[in-house]
This record gives sequence, structure tokens and C-alpha cells, in this order.
Amino acid sequence: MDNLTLFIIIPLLTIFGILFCRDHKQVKIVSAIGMSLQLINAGILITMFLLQRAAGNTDMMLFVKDVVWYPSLNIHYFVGVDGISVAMIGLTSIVIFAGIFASWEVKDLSKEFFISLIFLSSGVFGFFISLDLFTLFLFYEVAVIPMYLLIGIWGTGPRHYSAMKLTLMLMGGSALILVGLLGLYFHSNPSGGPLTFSIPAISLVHIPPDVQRFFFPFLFVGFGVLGALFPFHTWSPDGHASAPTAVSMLHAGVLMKLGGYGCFRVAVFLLPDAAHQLAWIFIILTTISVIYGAFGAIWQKDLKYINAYSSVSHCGLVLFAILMFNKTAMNGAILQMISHGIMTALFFALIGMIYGRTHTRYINEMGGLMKVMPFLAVCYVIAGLASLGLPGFSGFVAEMTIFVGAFQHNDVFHRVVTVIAVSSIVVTAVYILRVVGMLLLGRIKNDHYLEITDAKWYEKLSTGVLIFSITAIGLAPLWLSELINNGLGPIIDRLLVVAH
Amino acid sequence: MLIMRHELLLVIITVILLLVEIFLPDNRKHTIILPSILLFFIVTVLGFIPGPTGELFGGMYATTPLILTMKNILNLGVLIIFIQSVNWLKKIENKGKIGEYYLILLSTLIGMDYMISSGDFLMFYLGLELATIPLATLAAWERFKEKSAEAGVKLIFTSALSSGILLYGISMIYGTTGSVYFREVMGAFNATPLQVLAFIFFFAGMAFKIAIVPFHLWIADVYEGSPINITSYLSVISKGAAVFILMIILYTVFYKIALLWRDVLYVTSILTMTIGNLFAIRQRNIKRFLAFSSIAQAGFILLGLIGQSQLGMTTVIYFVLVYIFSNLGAFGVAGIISNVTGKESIDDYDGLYRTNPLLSLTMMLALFSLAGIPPVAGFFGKFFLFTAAAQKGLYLLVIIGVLNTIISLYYYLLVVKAMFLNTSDQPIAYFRSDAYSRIGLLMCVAGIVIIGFASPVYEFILSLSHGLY
Amino acid sequence: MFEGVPLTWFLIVATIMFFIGIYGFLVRKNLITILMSLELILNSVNINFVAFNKLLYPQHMEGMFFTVFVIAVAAAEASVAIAIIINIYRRLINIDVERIDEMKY
Amino acid sequence: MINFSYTVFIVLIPLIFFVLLGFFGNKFKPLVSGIIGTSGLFISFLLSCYTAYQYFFVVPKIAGAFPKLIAYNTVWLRFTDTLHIDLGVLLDPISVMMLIVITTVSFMVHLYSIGYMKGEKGYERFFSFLSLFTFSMLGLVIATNIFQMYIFWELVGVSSYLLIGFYYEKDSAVAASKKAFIVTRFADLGFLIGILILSITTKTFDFISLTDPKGPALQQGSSILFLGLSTMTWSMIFVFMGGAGKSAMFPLHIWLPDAMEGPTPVSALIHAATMVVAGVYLVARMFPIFVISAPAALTVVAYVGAFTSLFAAVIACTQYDIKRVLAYSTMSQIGYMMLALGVSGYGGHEGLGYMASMFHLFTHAFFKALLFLCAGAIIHAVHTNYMTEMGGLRKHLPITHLTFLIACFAIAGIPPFAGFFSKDEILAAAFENNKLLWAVEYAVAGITAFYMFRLYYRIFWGKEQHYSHPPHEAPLVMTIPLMLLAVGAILAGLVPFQNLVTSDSLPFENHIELGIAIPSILIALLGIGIATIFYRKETNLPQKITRTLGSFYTAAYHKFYFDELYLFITKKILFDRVSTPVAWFDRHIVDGMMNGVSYVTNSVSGRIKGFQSGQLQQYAWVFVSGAIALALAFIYLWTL
Repeated sequence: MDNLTLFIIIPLLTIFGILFCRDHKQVKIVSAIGMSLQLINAGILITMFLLQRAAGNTDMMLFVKDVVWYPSLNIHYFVGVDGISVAMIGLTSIVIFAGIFASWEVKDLSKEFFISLIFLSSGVFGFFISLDLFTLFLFYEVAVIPMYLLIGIWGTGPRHYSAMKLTLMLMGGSALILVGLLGLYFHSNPSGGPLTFSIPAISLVHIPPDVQRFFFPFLFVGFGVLGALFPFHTWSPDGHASAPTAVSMLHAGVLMKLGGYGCFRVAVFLLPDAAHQLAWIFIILTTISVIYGAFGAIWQKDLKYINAYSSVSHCGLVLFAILMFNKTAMNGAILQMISHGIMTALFFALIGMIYGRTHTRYINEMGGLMKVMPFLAVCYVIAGLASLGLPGFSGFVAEMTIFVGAFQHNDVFHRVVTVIAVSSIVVTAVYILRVVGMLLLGRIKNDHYLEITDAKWYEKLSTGVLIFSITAIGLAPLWLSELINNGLGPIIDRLLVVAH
Repeated sequence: MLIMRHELLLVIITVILLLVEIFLPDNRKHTIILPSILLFFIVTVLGFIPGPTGELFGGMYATTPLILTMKNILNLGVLIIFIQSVNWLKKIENKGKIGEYYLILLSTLIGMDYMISSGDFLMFYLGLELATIPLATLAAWERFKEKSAEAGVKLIFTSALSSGILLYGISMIYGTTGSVYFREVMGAFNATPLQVLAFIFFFAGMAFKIAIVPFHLWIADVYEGSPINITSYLSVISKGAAVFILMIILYTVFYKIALLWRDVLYVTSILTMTIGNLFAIRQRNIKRFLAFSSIAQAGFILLGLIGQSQLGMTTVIYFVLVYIFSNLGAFGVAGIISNVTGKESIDDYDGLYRTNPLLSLTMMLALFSLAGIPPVAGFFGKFFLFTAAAQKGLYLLVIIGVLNTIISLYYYLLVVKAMFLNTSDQPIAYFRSDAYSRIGLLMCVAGIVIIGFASPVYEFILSLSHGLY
Repeated sequence: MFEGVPLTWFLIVATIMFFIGIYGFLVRKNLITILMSLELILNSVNINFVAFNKLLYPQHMEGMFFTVFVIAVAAAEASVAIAIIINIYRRLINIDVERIDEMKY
Repeated sequence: MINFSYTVFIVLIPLIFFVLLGFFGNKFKPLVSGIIGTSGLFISFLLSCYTAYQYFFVVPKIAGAFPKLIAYNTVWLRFTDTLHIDLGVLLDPISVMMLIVITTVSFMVHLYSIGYMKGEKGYERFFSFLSLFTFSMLGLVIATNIFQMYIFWELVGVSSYLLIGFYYEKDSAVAASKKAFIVTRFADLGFLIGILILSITTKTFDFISLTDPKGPALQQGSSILFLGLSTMTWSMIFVFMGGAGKSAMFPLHIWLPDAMEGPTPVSALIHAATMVVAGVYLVARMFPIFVISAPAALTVVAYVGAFTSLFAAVIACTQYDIKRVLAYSTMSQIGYMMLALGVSGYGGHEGLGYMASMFHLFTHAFFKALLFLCAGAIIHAVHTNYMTEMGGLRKHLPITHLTFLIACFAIAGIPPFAGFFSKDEILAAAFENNKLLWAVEYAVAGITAFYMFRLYYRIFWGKEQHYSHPPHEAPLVMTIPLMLLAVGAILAGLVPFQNLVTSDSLPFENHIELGIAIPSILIALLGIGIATIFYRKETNLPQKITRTLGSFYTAAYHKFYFDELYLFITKKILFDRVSTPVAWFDRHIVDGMMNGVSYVTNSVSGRIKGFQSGQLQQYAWVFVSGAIALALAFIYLWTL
């Protein structure tokens, strides 16, 4: 068994194990063990990857495994990783690990809950290791569909509506992706040989620009829906608000990254001409996302809505950076995905924990929580500071890389939109501090809150892992940045060839 | 003789069962169930044994490995239906009619086999009628229910009208080409106005069977009125057989006017998908709901037909296979619930998961397969259908198709929502379904889960589909 | 017997019958009458077949055979239909087609 | 060559103590954590002194100038081959000077806080934050590149935020901390844009290459134009915006008075001596670029500095909260420093303003920290911030009184106290370059003396108030820092800055010009005199004056309504006019669009249900007409 396939096998085995559990406690333990193994596996993968690179292996993809699946359609089970996927796998395993512990108190149908959650994660892992568009698409949908049950059954508020909306919009996105994938497939071999879904193979092909122009919007918007591209982001606030804690974490933390990764790996990488020609439209949209999400967040009163809009803003930055087509900005995009993934997972974990104690998510009903639950409050402040891009946390690294990268363009358009995007950091500060101020500081508004207890061990573990991650990246970003750069090489080369 | 072995085997067991039925004393009529299933199981297994292929009766009957596969697929479906029906047949009101049920189903199956294997329009017509008329009696099965009688009337009258129109089309084909043999018609068919008329009339007749808009209106009422096992038979086997033969005829007889029928299918598939979906959204009766969903599915199948190629052809057969398993899974669950509780409304499914988790899971898998959600087989089927359509460059159609999958996902999720998300004061209480139902559902689930991942299934069908188009 | 009668005449008759059948099917309210209209449709088809066979392609008997089978099938169809109509009559004491609309929308 | 790599520890020690106290602080007794924090700073302080000694007196000069030494450098994040963020230690005269200033003041404040914060909740938190701040500030001054500076710039911002909001249960403190952070963040946006512009024009972040006379920044000069100004000018204006925000320059000054909500030692450390001068330090750091490539930006610096100093001085005269008076006086003094930089040239005596600015920064740190700590001691004694509730405290607080008086003389510019020397240099530099600005500063010098002594007299003289309990002198741990700083406030002016810290690191000859010095002493004395007349005894003269000034006084009292203006912009414009509509738009238009799609689908589904009427004949009708329509359409399309 190769290392990459293990990323799909481990969740499936875990699910299998959960099926045989007798009670709630066993389920949790099995899930925790499974996801710890996954985390270890990710650690091993990253180490092995770095060792391989250090040993001078310069292949674009490492640990490649290629098994023919549908010979007639040339569909393969084709997996492999470059620096970017490795980083994303690391992110996913961290978030799912923390997610398991954040949902330690799910009692109702806990078996089903953990099965769905882990199944979802297997889809995400599969997505990140896939090099074949078919399996990529398959895993993409596998990752999306459990959301319906997860939100619908274990959610809060208007969960039925939100779950339906989220699922339909995301599946709408995947429908567009499907069109784009078919377009790619049927133009994957202009010289008339066998068609292919293989990403590396298609990346060697030059698809006629007019064809590219037709399919690029499908792919970009399709993935963009999941990446919360304006104006297709409205599933996000409702979905996040209704989702249970771990689902919000995983969704905002990882699933939304599928969008960015897809835009990057499929839309931009495989259709570079169109990407260059049509970038301006999407740059405008993403710039709107960035600012609009931030302003949208200021007004909200529900913690999850605030965070959801903040995610729109931050994920907008990811897509924005991808469209900048230079190594620095794209590196920043990946960094931002990872950073935002962990950060927002942390946020949602904390919101879940706070909600579990106060039974409200409205910031104007809370206040002074710092006094009664210092651990969680400090974590929240840290998450907030990370979110507003404070140095020492990962957000700063990512945002600065994006801004510097985006600003390197030689034309006014790119620079102006960069400056607009940069200005989001102020708005971010406004809403983060507003929340921190209203939620944690000040006087306690409700006497019931005096009885609140601070974090339990599993909550500390969950948040601790995430905080450790953002701080580790924030303090020593170079290795991650180099890791990503490593994977960016071929992609940038392809884009540059087109540009000239 | 071995060339016709599917039909002959069926005829043999039909006769055997008929004799047994006749000589069984009245109070022991129900003992025919197990022998029927076993006999049919043997037939199904025998069908998979490779054997000679070729033509009989001067070309009136023809079979190829591909056609054999189609028949095997139908056999599989019927086997599952047989197993799933046991529970229902054992009910008191069906006392004394059990044998009839098997006999009628078997005879319609014989009709379908002949229809698929037909080499001329006469054989085709006979097969078609044999596959249709008995079904009306099945639809009107429940003598004491008005709905059932209504279903029977609607089925027999509309089918008679459609076969009238189809015959009119065939007569025109005969008139303009001078033959009813496929081989000869093929050579002589052009797009003269009369022939276009003939083709459209012929197509309307087939479209009736497959339930293509605007020839679909009977389907919802008939599905709703019939007993649920009959509905599942109508929706998968009858429809599947019609799709097979339509495909064969389009690809062979009418290949010269492929550009024309592709346009016809283009228009009707858009209509079918969209109208089917729009009606399905607002249904609360599970059978009616599945009826409209099956209309929409027919629209998707047309996508594969349009992608007139080896890929398209394989995909259509593959999709029908997947569709049989998925739809039978859904109908199976609905049938069990209906038999045990008499409830057929989706609203009654509220909170089903809490009381009957396995049934709900099966239903969910089946619906996801119908909706085309991975990792179940429906995803592969839908994906390949779209691939087939995209192969011809019909991206607009693909776009409309994928948008329709979203609508369809919506209403499939509505059922999932009822079962998993909603809570109810009076949920359907827990019950143990009997062994037959379980086996039936297990076969469906196995099919739904395995077929997609097992690429050899697809590749096998593909390997057979050379040279037909 | 029909020497000199052109094919067109047969076809015209058949077409008229066909549409009369259709018309009857669409407007008559009695199920039995509708069944009769169906027979008209089928018979128009039979005329077509026979005429084509006799006048255009006399060398084979395909049209004739077809006609024979259509008649036989029509009989079977009618018998099933009438059986169901009787059943309807038992339930509704009526065979008005417009009353059969319990299931709709 | 001397190995300076130990300087890393000057920065790292506070960080280590921050982590230590932050994680394990609650395990110690409060006093212990205070002592731990203080001792950490003491080590840093000693190391800085040693560094300063070595740097100024041991390291050989290169061509007569103090060298720029990179004591340590490591790549932290790489953007492109040339653009990368390094973390390192740059030693040059100003950074070494700043090390001294920061560690000294910080050490004093730590020591003072042991007494001042006694009994407060969150004692260890306070010390860990203080350590964090010190770490950030030290990191800022030793930055080897502008991005490192930006990193620590943000970090000092956040530690300031944390410390202002230290009393997090007090709403006003929370609001003040938020305001401080957001306003400076807004300014930092400018800083960041400035950095971005630099990144494309010079392709480097490194200070040494940036300020290298042969480097791209200076060579490029004003070649690329945008909206009439060169890109370097734009860049420097934006960078200065960052500096202005941190240093509370008009119009980004509004956060500083509110920041006084923080504990007084914090005000002394952050909002008087160190962080607020970061803007000055930034401009000084980039000075060669300002002078050579962006003179227009330097002019902006000068005028903003001058205006702020006047503006703040006027407001300071009207305030009653003693910490706010000091806050405005800080703004005013920083305005001086900015102005001095703004009027300065490069090299030799031309660079007098630069030297003066740094000199003033140095001396100001001592006396302003002293003032704040004294204020802290006073507040500690009487539990109020308002001078109206004070009076006659000189008998109760002798040490505080004396040290406060020294500081007042220092800030008023009376020789031989420290402020005189540095202020005199500034006035001299202004006089040489721009008479208008000189005039303004000259007036401000008088106003400064006036409001400082107004403060002094209202606190220590005048009628004694009824205190809830008799005020008593602060404990020794608090008074020792006062006395030490008082010594600094007296002696700091004697440091020969022209030999140590100059624009081109070359010493130059400088002596006090009596023509500038004497008038400025006179106006200071005048200010003191007026204050003495007004406030030494209770009189009604001030009321008369305020009545005469009327609306001007009211406006000054209300800080010229800048808070209201900002509130209007943020609350009314951004929140009500931008954010609320955005949220509405999102809910109703964008989301409505998506819901609309589903609504339309559903309603279409409802509309067309009539087709499925249940009528057999209608089905047949659709069937037949469908077939015929298809037939006709395709016959038409295909054969005609």
C-alpha cells in the first residue's frame, strides 16, 4: 500500500471501525485514533517529501501511483503530490484532527456524525492527492455531499434551509466543473490520440485559446463557488451559521480550500491562455469579495455570520492571489489557504465551544467572557489577531506574500486592485476587534455566565493543536513557503510561457 | 435453437409455472412463490452462459452478444423484482393471484426479449404489444381500488393510442421502403417528408414507452395507481427494454437520418429532463415522485443516445443497468414500507432514520445513485452520459443537463431530508422486514455500490458494443 | 377488384379514418366509444398496409401479415381494455372518461 | 571586528520572559512574576549599555563614520530572489541609541510597576505584556529591513492594544484600545502600501541597500512619476503615514489621548517614551531617501510635525485630566521631532535637524517617562485623574513633587535641564531652514511651558482638596525610578549627540547659538510666568481668559471635535452607509438572487401542473399534438 492511498484507506478503515462501536465513547475513541493516525501519516508524508526533494528528486509529482481504472475512457486512479498538495494534506489532517476533538460532545447519533465527518475528510484527502480529473471530481463531490446530512441533522437554526442551499449551490458549482472537465477531456489530445483526464498530461497540451476561453469560466466559477467567489458566496454565511462546530471547522477550514485549489490546479494551470485573458473579470470579482466580505462582517451580530463573511473575504484573497499569476502571489494564495484554514477552524471551534456554554451566538448578548473562561477567551483573541494578520501568526505571512506578489505587476490595474485588497486589513481589524470587545471584554451581561466553566481537556487539545499550527507557521514560514514554491515551479513556468 | 435460448427458457418456465398453478389446490397457491423465484434464478444464471448468436426466421429474429447482455440485465432486474414482490404477494388480498403475477410478468418479459431481438418491425410490434398489454392487467391489479382500475384504463388506452400512431408510422415506413425488415429499411430510408413523418410517429410510439416529454403524461398516474411492485417493473424493466430497442433501431435502421433524430432527441431530452424535474419537485406521493424522477432520468438517457457512438451506446446500457439497481432500491424500500404500513407519502417518511435506519440508508443510497452523487454507481452513469453528449460537442445540452441534475438533487434530497432531518410525532414504527425483501434490497445496494467501482462491468459492455452504430 | 384505383385514394381513406379515430379518441366521453375509435386508428393502419402491399410491393406478403397480426393484437387489446372498463364500471357505475381523474398533478 | 551577535539576546530575553510569564505566570505569586519580568529587563538593559559602549567607543570607525553593522541576519520569508523578509540586528547610531532609551525606560517602568500594580488582578499578565511590548519595540529598532520593521511595528501595535485594554472590564478602556489599534492599523495600511511601492521601485527591503547612496532607492531619485510626484515620494508619503499613525501626528492623533485609559506605567513606556516615537524613528531610518529622493515628502513631514505640535499644545492647555495633558504634550513634542527631521538636510551641519530630532527623542524619553510616572504616583495617591480634584500635593508627595518639577523644567526648555539642549537644536535647525516653522515652534515652546506649569501648579499648589484618605508618598520601588529618571532628565542633555548620532554618522561641530537659545529661554520663562500668575493661587483669571477666547476655547476643550468627526466617519459613514447596505445587499439582492432561482423553479413547477390534469383525453391530446407538431417541425426543417 502506498502512502498516498493510505490517506483514503485510513478514514475508510476508521469508518469501518466506528460501525462496530457499541457506544458513544468508543466511537469517539476510534475516530480520534483514526484521525491521529492520519495526522501522523501526514507528518510522515511531509517528511518523506522533504527528504525526497532534498535528495534531488525534481519530478513534478512525487509518490506517483497510476492504476488504470476505466481503460476505454482512459480514467486512471492517478495520485501523486507536489509541495502544494502536501501542504494542503497537512492542513486537512490538522483540521480534521482538531475537529474530532471539537465534536467530543456530540451525543445525538454520534456514530453517524463521525462517519459522515470522516467520510467527508476522505473526500478531501482524495481530492488533494488526485492527479486525474475524474477522481478529482469524484472526491470533490464526495467531500460535499455529507455536508447535507451533517448540517441538516446536527446543525442549529434554520438548518434545513441552510443545508439545502449549501448543497445545491455547491453541487451547482460542481455541475459547472463537470462541463469544464468534459471540455478539457475532449481537448486533451488535439493530435488525435487517446483522450485523457490526467492533469500532468493535459498540462503538456496546448488547447486552442478560444476553446480555453469557453471552458475557463465554467471551471473557475465552478470551483469559485466553493471558494466563496462573489456573488456565489451566499451559501457560506447560512451554511456556516447552521453547521455544527466540527463541520464549520472542516468546511471553512478545508472544504472551501478545495475551491481555491481547484481554481489553481485545474482552471488556471490547465487553461493558462484563458486565465490570462479573462483574469481581469475575476480579479474584479475577487476584489469585491475581499472588501465586500469584510464590510459584510462588520455589520453582523451572529458570531458565525461574522466569521463566515470574514471567510468570504479571506478566501476571496486566495482567488485574488491565484489570478495574479506570479510565483509570489500564488505562493501567498496557498499560504493563505493553509493559514485561513487553520485559523478559521480555530474560530469555529471556539465559537462552538462558546455557544455550548452561553447558548447564544449573538455578540450583543454576551460580554466579559474573558473573566469566566480565560482559556477560550485568550484563544479567541489569538485567533482574532491571527485573522487580522498579526505578525507571528500565519495570516500575516500569507497576506504579505499575496500583497507583495500582487503588487509586482507593472500595470495600474493590478496595483489599484491590490491596494484595494490591502485596505481590507483595516476593515478586518475593525470587525475582529469589535467582536473581541463585545464578546470577551467589558462587563458580564448575564449572570448565568458566571457559572460557565473553562475549556475541558479535549477542547484544549483541539484549540491547542490549531494555535500551535498557526503560530508555528507564523514564526517560521520559510520552510512552508519553500515547500509550496517547489510545487509552483511547473505551474508558473506554464503560465509564463503563455504570457510571452 | 440456442440462439433464442433466453426466450425459450422463459417460455419453458412460464409453461411449467402455468401447469403448476393450474394443478395446485387453492389453499396452496402461495407455495408457487419459491419455485418461481428459483426457476427464474436458474434462467437468469443460464442467460449469462455464453452461447451462439445469429439470426433466425430469415432475419426476423436476431441476436448479438450485446443484445444477450441487455436481456441479462433485464433478467437481473426482474429477478430482483420477483424477490421484492414476495412480501406483497403474501398479503391476503393477493391470495389466489400469485401465480398470475409471475405468469404475466414472465410473458411481458418474453415480449421484451423478442422486441429487443427483433429483426423486423413485425416482430418488434408483436414483442412490444406482448410487453405492454399484460401490463395493463397488472396495473389494474388491485380490483377493489379505484386508483388501480384508473391506472389500468390510462395505461391500456394511451398505450393503444401510441401503438396506433406507431403502427401508422410503421405503415408509412413500409410504404416508402417496401419492407419491414430492418436490414432492408436501413438501406432505403431517406429523409423524405413522408419518412420524416413516419419516423416521428414511430418515435412517438417508442417515446411513449420510455416516457419522453410530451408523451409521458400517462406515466405518473399509472405509477401511482399500480401496486408498487408493478410500478417498479414498469419503471425499470419496461422502460429499460424500450430504451434498448429504441437505441438499436435508431443506431441501425435510422442511421442514415442520424442528424435528424439527434435533433429530435436534443429537443425532447431537454423537455424531458426539465419537465420531469419540475413536476417531481412538488410530488408528495413516493410512487408519483419516482415516476417523475424516472421521466427526468429518461431525459438523461437520451443524452447518451444522442452521443451516437460506441461510448454513447455503452453508456446507455450501463446507465440502464445502474438505473435498474438504483430505482429498484428506491422502489424496494417504498414497497416494503407501503406493504407494512400502507403509507406512501413522503411526509410519512419523517424521522424514518431513527426508527428504521437500514431502510433509510438503502433509500438514501438509491436516491443518491439516481441523483448521480459519488461514490455510488449513479455518479459514474451520469458522468459517462454527459461525456457521451460532450463527445458530440453538445455542450449546451450538457449544461442544461447538469443544471437539471441540480434540480433533481433538490427533490431527491427532499426525501433524504424527510428521512434523516425531519422529526415526526408519529414516525413509522420499527419493523423487521422479511428475508426476501432483505435479499432484494441487498442485491440493489450491492449493485449500486459495486457497479461504479467495478470498471470491468463497463468495459465488458463496451467490448460487446462494437459495430452496432 | 380495385383495378385502376390509385394508391392515393386508399391512403386518403386511411388517413381520414386515422384522424376520425384520433378525433373520436379525443372527444368521446364513453370509454367503449373511445375503444372503438382506437379500432378505427388500427384499421386505418391496416388499410395502409394492405394497400401498400397490394399496389406497391406485391412480390412479398409483408403488409398482409402485418395486418393479420395487427387485427389479432387489436383483439387482445380490446379484450383487456374491456375487462378493465368493466372493472371501472363496477367501481363507478359509470364509464365516463372524464370521471377517471382521481390521480392528477 | 567585534562580535555583536549577543545583541540578539537583548531582544530575545523579553520574548522569553513574555512566554514564560504568559504561560506560567499564574503559577507564580504575583510579586514573583513582577520581579522575574523586571530582572529580565535588567539583563537586557545591561546588555544594551554594553552594546552602546562597544559600538560608540570600541568599534573602529570607518572613514570617520560609525559603521552600520549587521550583527545578525537570517532570511525569514522569501518573496522573490531580491525581496525577502529578514530577521536580524542592525546596529547603527540611532538603533543603539534607541536600545538604550527603550531598555532604560522599560526597566524603570517595570521596576515602578512592581509597586504601582500591586494588588491588581492580572499582575503577571501585565508583566508579560510589558515584556512583549519591550520585545516588539526592540525588534523594531534593530530591524535590518523595512519589512522586519513592519512586523514589529504591528507587534508594538498589538501590545499597545493589549496594554491599553488591560482593564478589560472597563468599557472605556476597551473602546480606547480598539480605537488605538484601528487608527494605527489604518496608518499601517499606508505604511504597507509605502513598502509595496518601495518593493517595486527599489526591489529591496534592506535598509542598508535602501539608504546606500549608490543604491537603487537613492539613484532612482524622482524618475518615475505618478500624479505629479515621483514614486519614491509617494512611497515615502505612505510610509510617513504609518509613522504619523504610530506617532499620533495630526490627523491620526485621536487615539493617543484615549490610550491614557491604560495603566499609567504603560502610558509612560508606550505612549510617551518609546512606541509613539517609532514614527520619528521610522522617518529617521529612511532619512536619506526622504532627503534625496523624496524632498516633497519631507516637507510634508515638517508641516505635519509643526502643525501637530501647535495643535496639541493648544489642546493641552484646556484639558483637566492630567494624563491627557501629558498625552497632548507628548504629541506636541513628537511634532517637534518630526519638524526637526522635516527641516533637516543630509550630512554635516546640514543634518542638524536630524541630530536635534534624535536628541530630542532621547531627552524626551527621560523627562516624559518621568512625568508620566509622577502622574502615576499622584494618581496612586489621590485616586483621580482630574487636576480639578487635586491641589496642594507638594507637602504630601515631596519626591514626586521634586522630580515632577525637574521634568517640567526639562520639557519647558530651561537650562541646564535636558530639554533645553535638544529643543534649542531643533529651533536652530528650523530657524536655518524655514522661518515660518521656526515661528510656530517658538510659540509652541512658550505654550508648552505654560501648560506644563499649569499642570504643575494645579497639582502641587493651590487649594488642598478633601481627599478620601490622606495622600501619601509612593513606596520606594516607585520613587527610585522617579529619581533615576530625574537624574536622566537633568543630565541627558549633556550627551554630545553631534558626535554620536548624526544624519551621515559623521560627527560635526555644533555649539549653542545664543541668538536662538536666549529668546527661547525667554519665551519659556514667559509661559512659566503666566502659569504662575494664573494658577499658583486660586484666581479667576483663567476663567476670564477662557471667556474671552469663547468658542475657540470650547473647540480646543473638545479637541477641535476630531473624535466626533471620526465617530461620524466610522459610525455614520462606514457602518451605516457602507456596511449596513452591504449586509442588506448581501441578504436581499445576492442571496435573493439565489433564493429567487429556487422560487422561480418552484413556482414554474406549480404553474405547469395543469398539464397533468388526470384526464385521459387531455393526455392523448398532448400526445397527438406533440407527435404532429414534432413531425411538422422536422418536416419543415429537414425537407423544405
